[in-house]
Amino acid sequence: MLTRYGSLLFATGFAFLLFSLFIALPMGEPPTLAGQAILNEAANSVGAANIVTSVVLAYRGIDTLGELSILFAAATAVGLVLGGQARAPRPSKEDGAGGFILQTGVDLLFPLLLVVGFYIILHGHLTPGGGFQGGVVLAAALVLPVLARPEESPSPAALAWVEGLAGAAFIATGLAALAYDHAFLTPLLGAGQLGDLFSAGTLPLLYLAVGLKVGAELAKLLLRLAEEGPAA
Amino acid sequence: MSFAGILIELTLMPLVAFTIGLFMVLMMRKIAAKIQRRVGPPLLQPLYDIIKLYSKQTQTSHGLLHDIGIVMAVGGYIAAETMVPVPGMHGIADKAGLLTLAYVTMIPSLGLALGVGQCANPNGSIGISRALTAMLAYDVPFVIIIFGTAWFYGSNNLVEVVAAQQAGGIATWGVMQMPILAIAGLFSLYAMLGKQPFEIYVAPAEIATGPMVEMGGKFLGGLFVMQCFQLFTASAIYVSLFLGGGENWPFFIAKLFFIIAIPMSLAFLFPRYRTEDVLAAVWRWPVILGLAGVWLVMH
Amino acid sequence: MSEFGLVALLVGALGLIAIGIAGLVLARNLFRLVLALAVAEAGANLLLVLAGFRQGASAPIIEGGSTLHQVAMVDPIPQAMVLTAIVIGVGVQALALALAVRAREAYGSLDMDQLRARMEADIIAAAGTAPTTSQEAPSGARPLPPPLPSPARIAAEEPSS
Amino acid sequence: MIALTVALPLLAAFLLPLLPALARQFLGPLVLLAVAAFGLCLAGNALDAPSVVAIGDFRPPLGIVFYADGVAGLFVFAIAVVTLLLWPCATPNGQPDPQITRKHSLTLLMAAASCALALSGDLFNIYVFYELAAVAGYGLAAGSRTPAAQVATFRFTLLGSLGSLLALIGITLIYFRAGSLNLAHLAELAPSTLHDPLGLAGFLLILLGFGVKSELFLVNSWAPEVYATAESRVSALLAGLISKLALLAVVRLLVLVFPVPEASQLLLVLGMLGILTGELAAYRARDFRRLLAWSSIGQLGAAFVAFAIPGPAGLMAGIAVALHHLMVKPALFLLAERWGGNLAQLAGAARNSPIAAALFVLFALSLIGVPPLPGFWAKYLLLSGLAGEPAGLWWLAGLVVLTTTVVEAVYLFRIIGTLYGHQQGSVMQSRTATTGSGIFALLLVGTALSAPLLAAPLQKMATQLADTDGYVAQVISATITAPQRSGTAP
Amino acid sequence: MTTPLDLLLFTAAATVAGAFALGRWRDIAWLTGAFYIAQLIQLTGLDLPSASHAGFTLFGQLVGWQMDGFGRFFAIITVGAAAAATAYMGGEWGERYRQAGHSLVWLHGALAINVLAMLLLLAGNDLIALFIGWELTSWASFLLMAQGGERALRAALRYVPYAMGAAMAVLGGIVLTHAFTGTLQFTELAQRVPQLENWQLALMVTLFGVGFSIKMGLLPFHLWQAPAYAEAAGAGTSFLGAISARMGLFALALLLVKFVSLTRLADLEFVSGLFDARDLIAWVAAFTIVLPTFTALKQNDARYLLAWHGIGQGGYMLLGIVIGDATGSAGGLLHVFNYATYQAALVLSVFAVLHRTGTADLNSLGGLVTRMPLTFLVMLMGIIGLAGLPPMNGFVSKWLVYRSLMIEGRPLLFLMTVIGTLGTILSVYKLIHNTFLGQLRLEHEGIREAPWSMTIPMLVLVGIGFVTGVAPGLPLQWVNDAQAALGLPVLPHTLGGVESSQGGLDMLWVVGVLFAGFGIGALLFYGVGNRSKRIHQLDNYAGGHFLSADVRYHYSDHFYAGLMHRIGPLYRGSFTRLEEAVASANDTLAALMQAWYRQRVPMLTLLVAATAGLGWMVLQ
Repeated sequence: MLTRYGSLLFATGFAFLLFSLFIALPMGEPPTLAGQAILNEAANSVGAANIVTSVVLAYRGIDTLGELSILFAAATAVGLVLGGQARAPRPSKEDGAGGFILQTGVDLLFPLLLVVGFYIILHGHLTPGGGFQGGVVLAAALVLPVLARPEESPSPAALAWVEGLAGAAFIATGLAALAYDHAFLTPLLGAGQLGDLFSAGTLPLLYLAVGLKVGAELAKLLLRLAEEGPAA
Repeated sequence: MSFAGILIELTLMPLVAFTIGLFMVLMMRKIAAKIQRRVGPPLLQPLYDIIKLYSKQTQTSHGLLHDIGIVMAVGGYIAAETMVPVPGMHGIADKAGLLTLAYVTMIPSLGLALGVGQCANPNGSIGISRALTAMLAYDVPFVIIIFGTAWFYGSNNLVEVVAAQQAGGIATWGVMQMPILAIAGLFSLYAMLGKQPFEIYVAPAEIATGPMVEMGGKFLGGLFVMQCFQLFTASAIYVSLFLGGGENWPFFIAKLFFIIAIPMSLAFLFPRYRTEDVLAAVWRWPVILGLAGVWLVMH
Repeated sequence: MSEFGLVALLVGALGLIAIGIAGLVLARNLFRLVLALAVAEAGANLLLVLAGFRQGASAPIIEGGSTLHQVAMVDPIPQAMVLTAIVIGVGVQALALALAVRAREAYGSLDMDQLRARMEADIIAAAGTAPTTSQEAPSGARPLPPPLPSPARIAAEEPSS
Repeated sequence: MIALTVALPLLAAFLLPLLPALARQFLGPLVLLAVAAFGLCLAGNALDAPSVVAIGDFRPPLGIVFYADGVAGLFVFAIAVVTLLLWPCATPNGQPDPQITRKHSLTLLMAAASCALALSGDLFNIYVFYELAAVAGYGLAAGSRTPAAQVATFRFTLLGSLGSLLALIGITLIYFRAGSLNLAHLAELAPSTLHDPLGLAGFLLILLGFGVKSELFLVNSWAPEVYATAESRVSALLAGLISKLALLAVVRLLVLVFPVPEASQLLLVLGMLGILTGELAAYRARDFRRLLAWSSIGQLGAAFVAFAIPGPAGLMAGIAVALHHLMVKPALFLLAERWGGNLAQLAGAARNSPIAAALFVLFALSLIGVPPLPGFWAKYLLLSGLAGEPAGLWWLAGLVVLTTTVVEAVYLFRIIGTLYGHQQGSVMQSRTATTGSGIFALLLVGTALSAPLLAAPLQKMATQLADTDGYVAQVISATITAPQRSGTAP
Repeated sequence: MTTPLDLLLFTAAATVAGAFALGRWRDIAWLTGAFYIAQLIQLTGLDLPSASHAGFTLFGQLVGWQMDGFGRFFAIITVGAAAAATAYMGGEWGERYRQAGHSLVWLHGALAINVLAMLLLLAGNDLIALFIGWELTSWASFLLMAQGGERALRAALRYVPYAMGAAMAVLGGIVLTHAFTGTLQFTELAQRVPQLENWQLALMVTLFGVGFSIKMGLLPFHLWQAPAYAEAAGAGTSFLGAISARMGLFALALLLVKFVSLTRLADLEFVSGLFDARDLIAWVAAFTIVLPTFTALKQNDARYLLAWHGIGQGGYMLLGIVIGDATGSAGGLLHVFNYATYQAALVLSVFAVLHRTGTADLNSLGGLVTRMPLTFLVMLMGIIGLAGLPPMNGFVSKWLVYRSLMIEGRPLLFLMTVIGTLGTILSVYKLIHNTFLGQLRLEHEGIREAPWSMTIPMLVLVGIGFVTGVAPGLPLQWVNDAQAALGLPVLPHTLGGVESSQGGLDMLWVVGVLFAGFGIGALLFYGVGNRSKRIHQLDNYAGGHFLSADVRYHYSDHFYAGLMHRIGPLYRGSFTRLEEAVASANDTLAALMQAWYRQRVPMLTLLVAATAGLGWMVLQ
């Protein structure tokens, strides 16, 4: 009892103390030293209309690489924890399969989701969205059919190839800059015309890699968790 | 002093000491007899006793160490008394000093202890255990006194101590200058002599004379000789520390006998102390007096 | 957005954090713990976005191909950071869920206290040591030798001043 | 080259599952060898002058920089070497491990993240790679696949995530206040903006967050559970390597941005309590792995205390303590792999495995700080650093270090007594473990013998690490030398 | 270009290497023995001070070695003790040790390591070098203690917390010294330390003092020593007993006399004008004489008895040095040498008895004088030395200490020393009585004298003890060098002792007269009266007892019953209880800490910590 109220008290106190700290800050007028500088020059030097994308893939590209690695690490770790081989028997077709509505809906949605996913990925440097968001949509596209027809899940090996190669492609793009005497992860191919699909140099390519990787990774994660039927 | 002179003194001193010691034994026995309303032994009885013991037919030895124990006991005291200056002779007093003297007087006890131990008689061992405990008891006030006098006279050298006392007649005697220490010293001397009531280590009825239980013939004779030297040495030390030492022989001898007479006169007044009581008796008043005396001397 | 709205958002973010943390501390069910973590992370992310918010500014996307932007834009860096933080959170939560699944399979429970007790027991069994309960005797060999036969015991006796 | 130390292991980790079996075995070690070589080069170059690379060629306050000074180079080298020595064993119990590729991948990811932690000059980037190391660590810790390990890892994951959350809030606070994430930029801004309760609160939250991995007192109760259940090599990696890198990140922040007494004292007090609790808890441990866990908590506490001492003296002491622990603790965990958990079963083990027992004695003596082993110099630097500070808390810390060393000696020698005792227990055998810890022992002895030669570079490194002005100047000058990105690339 | 000291250290290192490399060779003792003799020769011929080229600079500290007269004095004793122990190990004793399943290689090796470590310690020229030597010595002696069975190992483990406590106190002292003075070099310290403020000095003296005292076995840190030394293997015990603990004395003297200086020490007053640090140390030394000596009195194991006396004798040495005048310091230092000779001999003789009879229990022996006369002789001369009676050397050094206490006017300290000596006499008599005198046990009828490999080293040791007792001028040469190196006044001496108008000491005469007295006694005994007849040991007077003459009855247990009746209640075991209290407090704390790491919800801690920290930051 004491622990319970004490914990609540402390959680509230913690929030309150944080509040008293944050409220002292200029809410709505942050200093934005680095941010403003980026806003000022990103369009020229990177060429992506979506400045967040410039930040994600160019200015803080290595953060994104780390982030991809974390996702990869999480997927690998989940694989390690849950084991390589199927441990629980797959649910049989009868009790696992979705009904007619689900199956038809999935058939309709699957291509749509794929298209939307790739659209979001490829327009990441222009409009809100990007590799992560698109990747999630792709993952959804890959996982939905499994709900409808559990026996027809995508091949894990193929997903592994996609995620590995996509990650490698991201790094390779970064390393390519070294060949041109630039630092690691420097965007290549020029900035292009702001707002064009083919602008912002290698950024769309990077986002494609990110999208594929995220999609494959998430799909793998979800599938792996879904593999678990009611445990014996 | 020349080397030869010292040698001559060293030869003479034991002889003198032995003679005086014999008479001291006689006096002790006389005093005891007087107190007990007896006649007491004749003049040469102590000497006769020794001769008798040496000339006994049966002399049983329990081994070499038994013999060596007697040799060490006698020899130790012979050596010890040469470290106490007597009128006209300093022996090696200025080469050894009070401290050395105090420790040399422990050699005979050790020798005796070894000899008794070799006899393999448990009574003897018990007696030695008690004797050593008694030594632990009476040496504590004794060294306090040694410290006090040595501090007072600024010297560890008995020759100088004696000279300083003789400088101003009776007024500069130790007993006048350090009366409390002198009283403590008398206690200590009393216990050191091992007479009643401090003779628990002999305890004839209980442990059959303790250390002496296996001593017969010349072994016992040797101990008698030792006793003569012991009486002389102990009293001479006291006289040298507190009674002005020896200006000349008559005075010196008188002082020696006087000193031995005191404890002997008191000896029969008290019942025998048990071992732990010896410790209690000697560690209480003599030590307190001694420390008080030292404090007075040093302030 | 009004000053009040900002403060409300701040309170909301911090409230999410507080709820999440309280959940983390109090919940015993593994799945709820993961959920609590997700809630708290949402709060933190909201806080991060707030840190980049500027009064009256637009989203940092240049419209119409113009490199001149008179309109103020919000700070893009926190937005990128939030993106990263969300993905990190997803990864960690997935891993935690996987662990929860396995733990339930092995021990048949999702209750943290029970699982912890089982874990302790397993650790002790694996090491082969005696269980460490609070009533235990002082640990095995201590530097002080146990009472030995006579010599040592007597050695230990001391006259004290 | 600086970025390669991170990029190569990541690349290898991504590709590892796709490669044929033969290549899988060699790719990881090869990459690590390359990283080790890079690390040596970096450390060597940095002794002349630290080098900076702006990732993506963006000028520092905008982009992310990697800053390679001597310490960073040294740690990159150490990461590669230690990871190589602790490379997951393909046949742990004689049978091939089906999960080995995943473990190798995670290990490589962990190495990459560690390198990035050592090099990174950006607060959020540090956070990201800290998380990468953490997630890889969770995965590896659960890798022994026993239920107990999974529960322990779950608890570890939750605690670590909560820590990260706090760190993120802290970063938010700092960014909100200062408007930048670059450490050099923050260092310039700090005196006017961050040296107030708000900035310090940010530091506190980051400290607690990163403290989870660096076994900081208050947030380290995961360590005994995880180390007791994870594979010994993983424990060795976590205790030996990851904890140091998390610590290094905190230290960079402390030195560059928060060189204020409050921050130092926070580190000092927590470190001190860490030493006390760790060493005392280890005193009663009956299980070898938990003993090592508690002992490493104590050692890291000592490192925290050392880094709390302001100025190069403290940094040098901290580096020495950290490096020493880096050499000793993994080796001891390797011995634990050989010997199993129960201390009582070690009785008479010296007869079965004399070399392992001798190695244990060597490491124990170094841990205690017996000259001329390196542990002594580390302890000496730590203590003389503390003694050089004014009396009070600092000397109390010195006292704590001294007294707990006695406790440490008692429990370590108790084990030595058991090892060489006359009873007979049963211990398992494993040759590779002895080889691994033997190499560590050689390193240790080599360090002892070459101590006079190593002292000067170490001093230089500490000076560099302490040199905030130099750091700022170096990073800002990278702005000038780096070609500006304005659409010039082909 | 190697200096003599380099050569010496090299020889010592070569001894270690040789002992381990050729340890399995049967006659290894000859080799190591020869090496020790070589070291001894080098030592006696060493030019003072002799520096070593070995050395290095680390973190701004110059670490180097240089041996002066003070170090050499201890070094000679060290190497000599090692040589005697090695000779003892070389023959039958070592063979038996090996057959019992112990490792003779390790025993030789540990001994050689000890010597090397001690030489490094003694030759240290700065605090780091001193500390290196200190630690090496500690662990080397641990190694030596642990040789020889389970009990030895246990006792050695008990030593660990003490050794480590000592090391850490010293290390703490070193870093503080560095913080205060900025140097660790001996020469500079000697100038700068006395200029420190009182509180700094007090802190330094406390830390170093505690550290060095532990090694030396000063009260109240003495409990480890007796079991650790007594349970070690025989030759090891003799070496440990003879010199090992004196390293603490060496360092303490270095600190108190050379760095702090005794006059400066007297400035550290506790009660203004009445009691200062110097008095405190002197009193600690005095209690170290008395209490362990009386503990020794109660021991029933000969090895423990001697080990406890070893602790007590250390008090004389320290007391003499702290008194600090020419006489006292010479006495304290000389006692180190003297003590080493007779303690080594005594321990070896006890182990000779143990070798033959299989026991050192004082209640299971007796009457061995007829069976092992040479060993008896060794023990007899040894106990005379230990008790501090003429003519052995122990008397001379104690005499010097007593004398200086008299000159300085310290009656209570003087009394303590004498009580210690008296207690020693009682205790050693019990030792020799229960071992060699009294009745021979039936199972010991067939005992033979110890082999020559054991008796010769013992005899040589007591021979040295006797010769240096008769002519103390011989070792006083070295003592004078040591005094000069420490900056103490040098005691002028003659071959026979000390000349002084206030009462000197001439041992040549004293011993001469003593033996003349013995001669007269012998003449009186053997020359006069009938020849005595040897009778069987048990043919004695039962004193009214109903025992028949062949019943064995040896008075050994509870030997000083009367004394114990009086002082027995004073033995309260306070120090043991103190030690146990510390240990169990530590245990309890450790349990608490473990409980901390078994938290149910670690997140709560994190939350509380974060909240508290934030609160602190916000409220600041």
